[in-house]
Amino acid sequence: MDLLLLAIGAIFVNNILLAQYLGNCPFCGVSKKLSTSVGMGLAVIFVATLASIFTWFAYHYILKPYNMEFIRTLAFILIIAALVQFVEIFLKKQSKTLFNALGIYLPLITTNCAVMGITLLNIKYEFNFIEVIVFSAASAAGFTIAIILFAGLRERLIIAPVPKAMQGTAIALVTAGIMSMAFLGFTGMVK
Amino acid sequence: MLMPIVVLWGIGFVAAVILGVASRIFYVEENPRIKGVLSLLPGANCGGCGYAGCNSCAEAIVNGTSQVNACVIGQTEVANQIAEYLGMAMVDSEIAVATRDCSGGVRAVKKYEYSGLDDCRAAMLYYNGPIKCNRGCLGLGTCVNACKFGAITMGPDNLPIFDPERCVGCGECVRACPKGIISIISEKSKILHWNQYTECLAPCRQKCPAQIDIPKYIHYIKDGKFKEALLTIKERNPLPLVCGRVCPEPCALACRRTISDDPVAINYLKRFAADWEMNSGQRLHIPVAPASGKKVAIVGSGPAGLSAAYFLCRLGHEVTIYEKRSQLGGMLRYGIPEYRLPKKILDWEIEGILELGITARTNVDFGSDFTIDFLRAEKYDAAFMAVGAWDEHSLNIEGINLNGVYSGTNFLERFHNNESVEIGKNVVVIGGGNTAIDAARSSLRLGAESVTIVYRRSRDEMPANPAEIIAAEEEGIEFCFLSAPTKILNDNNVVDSMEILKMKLGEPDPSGRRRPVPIKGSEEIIACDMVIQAIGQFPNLDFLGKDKSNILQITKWNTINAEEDTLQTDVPYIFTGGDCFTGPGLAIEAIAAGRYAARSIHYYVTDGKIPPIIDKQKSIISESLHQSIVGVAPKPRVHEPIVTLQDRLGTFKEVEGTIDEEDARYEATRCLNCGVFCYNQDLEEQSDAQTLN
Amino acid sequence: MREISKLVLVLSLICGISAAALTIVRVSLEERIDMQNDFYVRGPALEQLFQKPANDVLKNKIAFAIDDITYPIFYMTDGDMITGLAIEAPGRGGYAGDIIIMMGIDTEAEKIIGLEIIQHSETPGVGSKVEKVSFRKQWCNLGISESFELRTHGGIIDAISGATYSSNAVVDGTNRVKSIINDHLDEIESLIQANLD
Amino acid sequence: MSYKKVLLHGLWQDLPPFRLVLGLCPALAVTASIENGLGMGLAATFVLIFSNMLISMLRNIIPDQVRIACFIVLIATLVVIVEMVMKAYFFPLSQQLGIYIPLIVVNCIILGRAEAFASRNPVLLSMADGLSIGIGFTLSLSLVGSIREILGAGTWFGIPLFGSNFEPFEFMIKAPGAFLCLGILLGLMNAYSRKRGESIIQT
Repeated sequence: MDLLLLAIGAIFVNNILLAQYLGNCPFCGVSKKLSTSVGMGLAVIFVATLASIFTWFAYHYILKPYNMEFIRTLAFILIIAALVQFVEIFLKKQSKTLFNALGIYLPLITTNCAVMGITLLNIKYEFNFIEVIVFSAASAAGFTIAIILFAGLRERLIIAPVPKAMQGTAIALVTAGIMSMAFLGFTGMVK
Repeated sequence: MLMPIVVLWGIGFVAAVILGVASRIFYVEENPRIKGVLSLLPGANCGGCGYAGCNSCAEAIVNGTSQVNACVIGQTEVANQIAEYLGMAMVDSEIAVATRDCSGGVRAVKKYEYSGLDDCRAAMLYYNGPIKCNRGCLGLGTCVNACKFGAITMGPDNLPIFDPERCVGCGECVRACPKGIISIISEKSKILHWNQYTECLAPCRQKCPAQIDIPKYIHYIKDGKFKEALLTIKERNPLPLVCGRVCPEPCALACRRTISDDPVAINYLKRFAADWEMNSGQRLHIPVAPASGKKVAIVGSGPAGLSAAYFLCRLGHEVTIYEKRSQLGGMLRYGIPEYRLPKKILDWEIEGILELGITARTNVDFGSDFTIDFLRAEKYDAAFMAVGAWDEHSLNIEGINLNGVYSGTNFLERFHNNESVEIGKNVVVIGGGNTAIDAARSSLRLGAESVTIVYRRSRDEMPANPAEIIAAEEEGIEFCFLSAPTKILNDNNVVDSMEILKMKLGEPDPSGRRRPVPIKGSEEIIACDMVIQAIGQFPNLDFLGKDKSNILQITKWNTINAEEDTLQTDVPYIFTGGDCFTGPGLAIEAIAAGRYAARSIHYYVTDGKIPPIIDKQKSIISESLHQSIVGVAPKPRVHEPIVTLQDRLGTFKEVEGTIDEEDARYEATRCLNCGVFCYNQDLEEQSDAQTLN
Repeated sequence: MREISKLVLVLSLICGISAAALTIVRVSLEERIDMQNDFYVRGPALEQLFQKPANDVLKNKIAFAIDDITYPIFYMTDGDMITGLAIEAPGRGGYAGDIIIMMGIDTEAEKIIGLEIIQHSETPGVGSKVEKVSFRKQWCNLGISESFELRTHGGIIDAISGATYSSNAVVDGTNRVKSIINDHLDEIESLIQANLD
Repeated sequence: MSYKKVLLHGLWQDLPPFRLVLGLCPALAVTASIENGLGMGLAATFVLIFSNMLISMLRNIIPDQVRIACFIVLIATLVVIVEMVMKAYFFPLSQQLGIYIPLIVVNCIILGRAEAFASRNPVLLSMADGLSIGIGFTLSLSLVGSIREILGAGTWFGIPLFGSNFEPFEFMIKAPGAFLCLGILLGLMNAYSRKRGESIIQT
């Protein structure tokens, strides 16, 4: 039950994109097409969960016992970068289908603050191992839901008669603002 | 204290080892060009370009689905580097510009009684797609809004107008247009493109061997935009001055106006546009792609050779023409008499082609002066054989080797070389093609008292241009139809008279013409002192025998053997086309072959393989053949100025003239601006109104 | 192979050098960061509890470790007499991690002076209400021997409606402080005396 | 490429996060007040200048395959230094910026400039580029921060501006306000550029 609440909280109430402002670069860049955004979202779920597990172990079994919390940023990003690159190389060789579905989005994820942000939040909230998996997967799912919804909006948005100056990213940001307002409605759903 | 250093060093070490080993084990072969572009991209993988990371973006750029300036971080600097990199790898480095390839006229918009959101895509969605014509502009101007560079404006006729100066070829308009009538085309891809069944092509455009966009240039002429009109022609035909004079206009046969009216005088219009340039005293700038570093040799400088040279040069390759005779032009110069195509004009046209940066070497005979080995030693990447069809078939009759018997091409060539030709009083020309008529009309101009053309079928079967036949008749040339020569009689080894046998027409032969059947005992004698036989030509490929390094195969029709789809011969780097591949044909067919060969050669020297043309249009698209045209009133066709009979004879002055600007613009309004399904009926009312004014 | 070894060498070298640089910075700034942390995080709480400028109290600090947890303890003295203690403890079981509380104790009157929240990550507007005075003042003037329980568990503390987890965490923190005072007051006093000398 | 051009391009032509649509996360997350925006901007500027410097210095040593990893490590090192310095000297600010300081590591601007500029230009020029982009970023963040703080809290640098009767639109300091504010600013900038006839690519 607690885990369910944790998941719902992470997906809706504290949506990583719309409430925590993490992962906004791909949010604007990759959301132009619905198909790309689905791929990106799924790739983020995969990598965020994997990265959270690795960084959690690194933090609790290496950094914390030896009192080296101050290098956690450095260690985490290195782990994420290496992990992502490894998965990419691996997928490219082993499964062309999977690579085309997820793999091509992997490079985007190295510098995606959503993934790094989730690993840092895991530490901040002092989750245990199970909670880490649930929280990171749910947060990434929140990212996925938001980006897919947004891509759907943007596909319709091209047809809309938008003033010239507002076309493109400008109207996308305003739309994101309205979406984020909608997500504000979830506040208080989970305490 | 040391712990953090050790730990981080350890993580770095492990990560590097895993990655290093993994990249070895899971190594995947990749397109080196993608890798090259990737190394130029910033690699931040920010996704700002809309692609999933720099790798996908690089792939898209290399595959041409994205522009070099796709990267939002890199900006111009990186875009330039990528362009430079790809330019060296010889991918299209020109700026591609948007064009509209179908107007659809006002008709398309009338189909929709629609008052919804002012957007083409919304209109399409509302009606579940286009109503009848699957093309055609809706004219709501979504592309204008889509353009971020202000390069598109809505014209007065509710069609988008593209400003090539401002267009960067980003493709936003292409994505915005729901009917797919906007395309991003670079000069190169224009040259490399061939008609496809899937396109919206006016019948004339389907029929023209060179696939000139006829409605487009006529439309330009109508608007007084002669420069644009001529550039449209020159996208497909480097010899508009020549074709404007000698082309028999196959396109006019397909003109939809012929259903109830005379065809549009397409060739007059082409000639008008071409002469406009020549008379303006200034040559139009023809864009040439950046140098590719590839060398191509062209053997023969007839229409096929010149056309291939022109298009290859425009594609960025270094071209050298080798010509056996002393001047360039091939059959155009030596086979077409002055009164049809003045040499001054041909010179001006050829000069313009050479000025693009083509080297020409004359008086070099392939086979004796240079060989295939020589071409290879000179490091040519490919060669194009366009040696034409210069040998005349000879009748197998008695007396054919007498003095005073000439072959048509030989006759025409001789007096261009200023060799003395002793012209007879009574000249008989055997044959019904253009060469025969040219020989006959030339003889008349040289002072022959009577000229008779002997042809074994009737006038309707004559392959010569109808206009030529009419002109010949006007000039007083006699025709002796349904007659075959049986022997040439002599007096002291000099031609004295000729015996002919009368024929009647039998069953049609495979070419569709009715077969002549001799009538027994109908022999007649006609007096003559000179005989010119012009019964058909074939390529002279003797030089192949002289060249010991030759490995080219010859077909049973005595033409060079080659793949029809690529024009590639048995020697992969040698291509052929024109008369020496197809047998004698029209100049415009040779010009088309030159461009076709240029396409194949371009792909061969850059990519190594020649992609097939998908859905290549070979015959007329059946939907474009209409039974009737509704709402089109007949409208008289212009006539070109013709030199009077008295002024013609005795001189080689050009017979036909060029129509003036007023006539040209009037004639252009006769064009129905057809698509596959549609034609512009409404144009009639407008032009009638104009005429009334 | 050469390529891979170069790759390994460069990456691990850069990592090592980075770590070295960081360690140096860390060592030279460590003390200042701790001071800043005390000043900004605990300072305001201490000012509230003892009604004295934070700088006067911050230096009176000892650390008391028990059961693997280190409790920072601040004290006030009047001459040699210890007049007040402020004990910081983590309250386990918050909605989003621990809630760090600090409880002030008047050692003479054996009473609670006040309760401050040092740090929490609770949901803004819900769990964050633990910071409200109305919630915290329920501890004021309670004796240290009393046991703190939420009313729902038969105690005297009113939970914040909708934020049972957060309220529970605070209760947990205060109970830790209570048990330290009850069981280890002597040890703490001797530590303070040692510090004073 | 002249110094003047490099120094100026980050201020309008490539102004992040508007022209270079990068680094949106900090631009949205920490701009609830001008103080935070300024702090974040300065921290990013510091990292930018020095990461450009280091990467430009090492650009010929780093092998291609681990390029990104090496750049990230260098950037991360600088970020952690900034984080510690902030904690030691600007503690309240570091508390407010929270996890967004470590997230400078994954700010696309920094890696983007490292790759696009520093990895192919000499040291001093790269530092100039970092300075230019950094100042541009700081100014943008301060502007967004000012607007959101003034409208959303009625204060500027914490100083009340409108008196006690002012009811701030709290919406502005929440997430939707951040998106809206950034979107509208970008629109205005585009409108101005269009009016001046600049050839811009609106992304």
